[in-house]
Amino acid sequence: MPFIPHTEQDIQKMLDVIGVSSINDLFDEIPTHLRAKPLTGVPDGLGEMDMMRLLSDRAQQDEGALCFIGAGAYEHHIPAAVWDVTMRGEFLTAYTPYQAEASQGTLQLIYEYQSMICQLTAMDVSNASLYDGASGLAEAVLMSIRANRKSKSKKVLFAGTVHPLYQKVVIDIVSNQGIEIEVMPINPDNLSVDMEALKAYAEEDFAALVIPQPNFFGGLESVDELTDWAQDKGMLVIGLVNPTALALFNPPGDWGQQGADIAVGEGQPLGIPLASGGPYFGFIACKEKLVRQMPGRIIGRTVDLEGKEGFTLTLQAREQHIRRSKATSNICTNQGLAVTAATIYLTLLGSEGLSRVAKSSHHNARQLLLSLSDVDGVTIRTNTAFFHEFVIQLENEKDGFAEAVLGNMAEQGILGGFNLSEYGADLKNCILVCVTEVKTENDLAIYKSALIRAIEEVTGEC
Amino acid sequence: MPFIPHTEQDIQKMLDVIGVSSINDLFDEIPTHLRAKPLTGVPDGLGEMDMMRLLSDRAQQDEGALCFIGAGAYEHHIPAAVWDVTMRGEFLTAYTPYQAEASQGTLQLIYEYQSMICQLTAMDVSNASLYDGASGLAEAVLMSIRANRKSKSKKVLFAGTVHPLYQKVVIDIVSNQGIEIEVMPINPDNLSVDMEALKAYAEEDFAALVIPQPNFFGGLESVDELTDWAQDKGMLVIGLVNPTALALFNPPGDWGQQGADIAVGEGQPLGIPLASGGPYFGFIACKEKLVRQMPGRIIGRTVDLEGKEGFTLTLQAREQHIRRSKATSNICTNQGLAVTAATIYLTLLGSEGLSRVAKSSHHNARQLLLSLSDVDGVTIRTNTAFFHEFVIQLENEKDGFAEAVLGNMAEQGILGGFNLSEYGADLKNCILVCVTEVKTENDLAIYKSALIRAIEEVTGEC
Amino acid sequence: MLIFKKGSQGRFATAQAPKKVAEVADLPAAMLRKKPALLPEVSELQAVRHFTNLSRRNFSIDTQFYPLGSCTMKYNPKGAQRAAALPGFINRHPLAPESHSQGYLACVYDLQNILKEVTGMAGVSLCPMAGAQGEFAGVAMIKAYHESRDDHARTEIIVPEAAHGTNPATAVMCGYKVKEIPVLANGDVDLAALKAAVGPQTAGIMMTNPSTCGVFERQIEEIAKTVHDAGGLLYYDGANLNAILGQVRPGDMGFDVLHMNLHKTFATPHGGGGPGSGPVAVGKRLLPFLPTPIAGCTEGDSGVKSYHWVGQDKLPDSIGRLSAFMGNAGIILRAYIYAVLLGREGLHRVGEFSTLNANYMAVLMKNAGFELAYKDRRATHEFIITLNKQAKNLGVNAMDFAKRLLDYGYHAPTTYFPLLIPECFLIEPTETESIDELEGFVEAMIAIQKEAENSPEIVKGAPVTQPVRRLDDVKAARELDVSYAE
Amino acid sequence: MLIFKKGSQGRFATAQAPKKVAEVADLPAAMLRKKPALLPEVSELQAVRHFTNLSRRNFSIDTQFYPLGSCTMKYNPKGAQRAAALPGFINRHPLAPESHSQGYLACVYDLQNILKEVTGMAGVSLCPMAGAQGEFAGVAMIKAYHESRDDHARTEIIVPEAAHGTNPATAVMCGYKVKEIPVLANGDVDLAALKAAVGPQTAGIMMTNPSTCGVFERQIEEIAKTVHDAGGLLYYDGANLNAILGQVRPGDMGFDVLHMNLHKTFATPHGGGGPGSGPVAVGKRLLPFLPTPIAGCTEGDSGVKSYHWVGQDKLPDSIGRLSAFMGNAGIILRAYIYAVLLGREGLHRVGEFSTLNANYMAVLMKNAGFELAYKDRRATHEFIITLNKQAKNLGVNAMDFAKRLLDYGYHAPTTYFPLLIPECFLIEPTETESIDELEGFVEAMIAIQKEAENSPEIVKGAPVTQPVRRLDDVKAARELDVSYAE
Ligand SMILES: Cc1ncc(COP(=O)(O)O)c(C=O)c1O
Ligand SMILES: Cc1ncc(COP(=O)(O)O)c(C=O)c1O
Repeated sequence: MPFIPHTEQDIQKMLDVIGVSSINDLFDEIPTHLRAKPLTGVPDGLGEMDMMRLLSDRAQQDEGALCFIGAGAYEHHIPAAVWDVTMRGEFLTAYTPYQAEASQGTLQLIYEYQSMICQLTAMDVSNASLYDGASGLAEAVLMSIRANRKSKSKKVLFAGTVHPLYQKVVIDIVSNQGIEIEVMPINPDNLSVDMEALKAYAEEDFAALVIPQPNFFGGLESVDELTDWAQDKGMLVIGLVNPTALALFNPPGDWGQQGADIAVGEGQPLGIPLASGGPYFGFIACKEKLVRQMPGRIIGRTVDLEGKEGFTLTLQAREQHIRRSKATSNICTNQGLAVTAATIYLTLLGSEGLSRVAKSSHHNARQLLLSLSDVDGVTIRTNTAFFHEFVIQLENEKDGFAEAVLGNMAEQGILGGFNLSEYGADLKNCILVCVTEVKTENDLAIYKSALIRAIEEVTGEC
Repeated sequence: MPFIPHTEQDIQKMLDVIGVSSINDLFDEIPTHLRAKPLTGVPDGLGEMDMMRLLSDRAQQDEGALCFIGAGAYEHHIPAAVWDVTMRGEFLTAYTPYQAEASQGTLQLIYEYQSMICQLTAMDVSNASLYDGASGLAEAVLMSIRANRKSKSKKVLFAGTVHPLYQKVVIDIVSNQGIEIEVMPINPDNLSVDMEALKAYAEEDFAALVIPQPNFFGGLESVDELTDWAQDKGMLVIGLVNPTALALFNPPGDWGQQGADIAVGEGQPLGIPLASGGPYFGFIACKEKLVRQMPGRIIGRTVDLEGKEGFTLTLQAREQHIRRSKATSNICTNQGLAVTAATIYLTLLGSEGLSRVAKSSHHNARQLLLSLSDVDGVTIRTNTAFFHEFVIQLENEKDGFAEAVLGNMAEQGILGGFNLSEYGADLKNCILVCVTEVKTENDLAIYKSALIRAIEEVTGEC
Repeated sequence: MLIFKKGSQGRFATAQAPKKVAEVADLPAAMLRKKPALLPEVSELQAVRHFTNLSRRNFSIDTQFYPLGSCTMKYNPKGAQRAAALPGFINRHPLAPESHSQGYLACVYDLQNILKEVTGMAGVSLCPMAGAQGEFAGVAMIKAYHESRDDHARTEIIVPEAAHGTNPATAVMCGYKVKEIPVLANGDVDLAALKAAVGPQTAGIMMTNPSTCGVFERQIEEIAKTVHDAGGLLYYDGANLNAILGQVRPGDMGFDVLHMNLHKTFATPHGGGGPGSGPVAVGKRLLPFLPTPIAGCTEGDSGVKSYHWVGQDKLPDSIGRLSAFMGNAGIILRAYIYAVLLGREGLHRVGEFSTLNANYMAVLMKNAGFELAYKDRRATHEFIITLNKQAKNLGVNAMDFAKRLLDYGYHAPTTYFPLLIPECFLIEPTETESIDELEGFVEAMIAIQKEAENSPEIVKGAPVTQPVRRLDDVKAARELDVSYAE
Repeated sequence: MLIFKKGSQGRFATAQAPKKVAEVADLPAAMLRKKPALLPEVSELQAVRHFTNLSRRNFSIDTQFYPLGSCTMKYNPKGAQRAAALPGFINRHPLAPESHSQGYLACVYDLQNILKEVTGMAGVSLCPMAGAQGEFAGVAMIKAYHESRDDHARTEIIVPEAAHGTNPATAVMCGYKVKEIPVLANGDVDLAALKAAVGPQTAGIMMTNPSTCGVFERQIEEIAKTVHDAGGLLYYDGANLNAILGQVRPGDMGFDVLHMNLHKTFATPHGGGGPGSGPVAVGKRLLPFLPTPIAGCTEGDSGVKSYHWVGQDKLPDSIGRLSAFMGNAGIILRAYIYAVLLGREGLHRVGEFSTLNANYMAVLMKNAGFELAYKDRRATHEFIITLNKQAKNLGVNAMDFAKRLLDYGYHAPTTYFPLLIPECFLIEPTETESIDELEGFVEAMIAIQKEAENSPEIVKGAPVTQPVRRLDDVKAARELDVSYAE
């Protein structure tokens, strides 16, 4: 019996001790008519070798394309040591560190992780992780509503340049509690927050403002101005940030006069593979005064009864297992292993290393942007400072042109970017293109020629 | 400085303490004219990312073929757990277990390995490994010369069906000590030891006889008869065996009346990847009475000063670090990590599991053999019981025909087997084909059609 | 020692970052970070050594028996890990076109079907990223269902008092009030109390069966009828699904919606606190509300299957999206692979042998004089003992026993949960543990009992073999230190 | 506990073997095994837990400072491991045709060239599978060289008394007699003794420089001249190459042949006792004798490189083949990757920083009152202290210090080698260790010294923190138990 160590003798001995004659008898409290039939819908088990063959065949189908899609998930070089160490059985197969003395490894690691997140964001307190960036933003929104004692509003204001999928996740989650999200317009000229439009919200009460940096289009927002504006109006400020970019750009804790109140984001760029979208992890950090509104686990440093340094779950009175219906969130299991990887990633790179990754990503993205500027039929829409993503627009105005071009490129083995056509009238046939440090000059040249060929071929077909 | 942790301050502090002004000063005992110039022949260093790109490109060039070559290296399913555990830093980055108390993991594991090898071979004592099967056979030959007190001969008799590369390695190693190898003829009718030819050696004195099981051609030898014959003549018997086959066939310890004296072989089939030929490991085991002639490390079980079970290097008085020029061998570093993998492999499979691997390999090989029997232009040369390799002969008598056919198959993505043409007049255009449990029915069908196509195309070209 | 203290500013020993510093002069200086983040600055060796040694300060399944009740700490096959890490899976961008996602989609689709079959439900979505998010999705669907019927009066979710904390917390996250109902001394729900509690305000009930008391809720059909009759729906917390895999199905018991913890029942590793995955399965009524995306499949004329995503465009009443992309994709893969390895027979055996192991341990414990919380009940895949007498008579409580077990090389069971049993251990051995481990654990408990009787200070002073002795939790909360600063 | 005791015959819990038992009725029954081998019968969990826990009973570079002299226990970059395990490398059959081996061959070819450059030699073969086999290949080439000149009188290899045991053992394996010559009190070879020893019977000398005494042999040129004048050749044992990487090259010192330990100087992991790799490099005279196969390269018209094997057919005087295939191919790959990561500058730094670390430690030790074996000499990448006084005056010997170091979390240096220094430690920190580790080690030594003075029984009773206390080696040898039997 694969994975089940019982021999016939073991089973017999156990049944004898229990005093039943068959395993089936152990289910005698279940009404007989409820007992399940054989699960005919489930296929026969496979040995490991046959399983590997099946899965290898499947994995191979998805392999090999050169990917220029970003849009919230970014391909970076992951040092070999990251997962070599992360996958050690003691990290991989431990539970949440409930028994602190037997979990000091995980606990200290999370404390170190929290410290690194605080350093990156210039905040005081980080939790041990949330599920991902998008659901993390929902938690930040809920947190801001609980935390903002000055405001009675159940509304939160969003820059329109927040990732549209994040907007959707937040709405789908928080609307169950009657919380509303108001989305500000985008300035089509620079694909950033329309600063002129701020006035329109002068009279309204919001619990918080969400500012993305960089924004969904890769561009940098005027975070200082926005932060000051919002805090002046009594809102909390939630900075939605890319952790790699934090090595290069001002961190949320330094935005405006007082700094943002909460920083949240997707941790995937820190050593987590693309892997179809998960497991990633959401990081969240805040100013000290908000700590009691923080969702999820927090690890604290303390001492043992001999005065020796040790680490333990703390402020558990915020959590579901203690507070039940009064908890700050229902989150229990979080993304521990991804956090382990990210902590090792940050340690291996250090501050200078991470900043090189950021710079190199920006540099490569800019090279591609520059090289595409002379391509017929392509307009570069990005015209502000940006990180490692930018927007191009295909000038052909046919519906679905961008989709067809991307499809053509995919057939050439290039995933050419994220199609923005759905995300606003002004974004028809726009493509969000991402380049990181992993791309070579040759990769960029391939992109360009694939794009040119695709535009020609698709134009020809139409 | 990659991998070097020194900061400028560290360096300065260290130089100050040492009392020199530069690192260069530390080399002041080296005559200046001997100091090396910059190593211009070595390229600039690469970051890990660039290195991975270079190596991935290279690895990809060698990837993807369906391999039916065996000839001493065999593709088997390697359970994921084998290398997951083997690659743990504590196994991977430990040295030879000189400090026993801080190396109990490796030591106990090797003790368990030795036990498993003894079980598989039906012998009393195993060492901790030799480099590989071929050099292991050379050690077995040297050992037999030392051990055979009855014989004064410096000659060892080899079945002609011993792997030709093994024969070469043995000769190249042992001839430095003036030891001679005499090779018996092969019976061309059944590609086994020519039992008639034994008589020719009746009068000669040999220290030992080497019997392969299965032999180089995949066939089974009459090991009982050969063992009795040799031991009657005062020779020691060295069984050269495939460890997977040991789960299925009589082990050397049970050959003939008294059993072989030494068992030796290539351990690669036990969970070690093909990996261009290494690292593999040689296993060697013997009867108790020969233990003091055993080369290499041996681990013994003992107790500590509190009576607790523990493991340690033992019988070190055979080894170079104690006995220097009087040692049984010069071997020092062996193949510890491969042994670790093999031990875990054998544990995961167990006796029944290993026997299934053997049976399934044989079964698959036989299916291919049967299916090729109706291919035009192909004669099946194997006509005795065999394990998982067999010999086919291409009937076209042109020089280099087999090579051309194999080349054609390789272009089709099939490595069709090992060309035997060089290894005896009778083997012209013969191919040694290997099939193990990893091949599916579909793989076998692909082989057959690739072979048919290759024969057609090559015949057409000639 | 903290990694920060091993660091040394100015050290730059990494081979992992780009070798060259790229030019970024085009970026406005005002936006650039002024003070670098104080990350550790160490060499690869220092990093590897630090974190390798940290890992050695953990208990884990790969190193210890870990009978943590409600958590299903079973073995996580290494093959699942290996296959899920194949380059085609690991490098696939979540927004890659379907043309470049057929392999992954096929796995998602197949797992959806396996989970439907296993639970006896009509539809599955794999989106939720852990059990709690699965609960959220489930209760949000219940809410969407009532609202779709314009039934706005239902403001309350009923939860038995033994329920896991995530249940009430989830109800609140969905905008519901929580009504707790008592559990009887025999472990079953107080049916009378339930009957009194239901009404037009009842949106539904959240429960698990077997319950967190480690017994099978025998009145499940009557409970279902009661709640359904009141117009409410039944939510099944699938944390305990391991107990009944192949034995009885939530769908057949009358549940309308449930989540599963793939990181429990489907053997994906817990990673020291996640990631998990909490797929939801629903009956027909709730099908339109499933969270998206879901994998769909069409079979071409030639029988070739082609897979696609079903998003909110095709499922307009969906409660929507729970993550930026598609949940914990890699965990979903691992669970699928586990199901492939076990197959029909194997999944069936899970329920059998997890139950056999728990019952055997329960009887051994009872025979050794420990008090079972539900002596007259059959154990399921887990069972509860109470150390109330030891706490009262010897001054050695469940916490002390738990800590002392660490010294014996066993992870402690879940302690002080469920809350209604004083000084309790919730013990779940799982099916992958051998009889030797079970007996070893019971022997350790017996030894500790002796120590508690003869030299209680040993037990109260435990652990002594771990990297630290007992920690000062009060100090941790009062003098909050949650981030290192130089 | 032994894995065999965890096993239980009749258990068959593997998912790793083929599910079906294949038919083998065609095989003659008489040839089939009757009694199955008694292998452990355990589940995957039991296997993983057992071996994971065994691993935790090891010291290793990834977990501890491991200053084992002569062994160069430096950090093994994980990237090398990762790249060497790429499917294209791991699945390549050793006998695959050259058309399917270009990637691997390119790596082999490049490494040959790098090693040539680093050593200053004319040719390289990567065949030998460890240092000792490299020595064998080297001395066999010396022998082949003399024989090729019909110089059959040369029957002796000279070895300084401080030499590693493999040197004399190797000479004997090549059919030579060994003549040991003394080493002076300053660590240099006794030149007069050497001059007296050489003659027409001298095949060559085997030595390393820096020597195993941790000092640079200053008379190397005169030694070379002496041996060469006598018609002998110079063999360089490259175990200590780390010290001089980029600083001085064996070829420039006058050596004719050498081996390298890639598992030392080129950072391939030691694996608890191998696998290693011991390439040989030779000067012009010995080129025809290199062991095969070697990688060759031809450049096509278009500049495209194509690689091929050079076997004995093309190198007829080769001493031949040392392994069935091509040595420890995977180790060769790892070493190549290490060289790629370090590059010219990096390799140069190896010699620098390994020497800096050793000298720093040596001075710290000396300042702390420990006795350096060669006080007036510069340390190389390693150095020797002698604990002779401690042994005499306090009854605490080098073995005791070594065992006590384990309790302090440091692996002991090499003890009692070289044999000519009594009660010695040969200490090699390597370049990848930080100043903190070096200082920590010295502090531990100082602490142990205090213990030795004040409570010597603590040191003599060490270790106490390891899985076992000191082991009974005598019993191990006398009551030989090297294989488990039921
Ligand atoms: C009964 C029960 N319900 C729900 C959960 C929550 O699951 P998760 O931790 O995956 O969010 C748990 C896990 O601890 C549980 O035991
Ligand atoms: C000086 C010296 N020479 C030779 C060797 C032998 O090398 P290997 O163990 O790789 O055979 C060693 C390794 O211990 C050594 O230190």
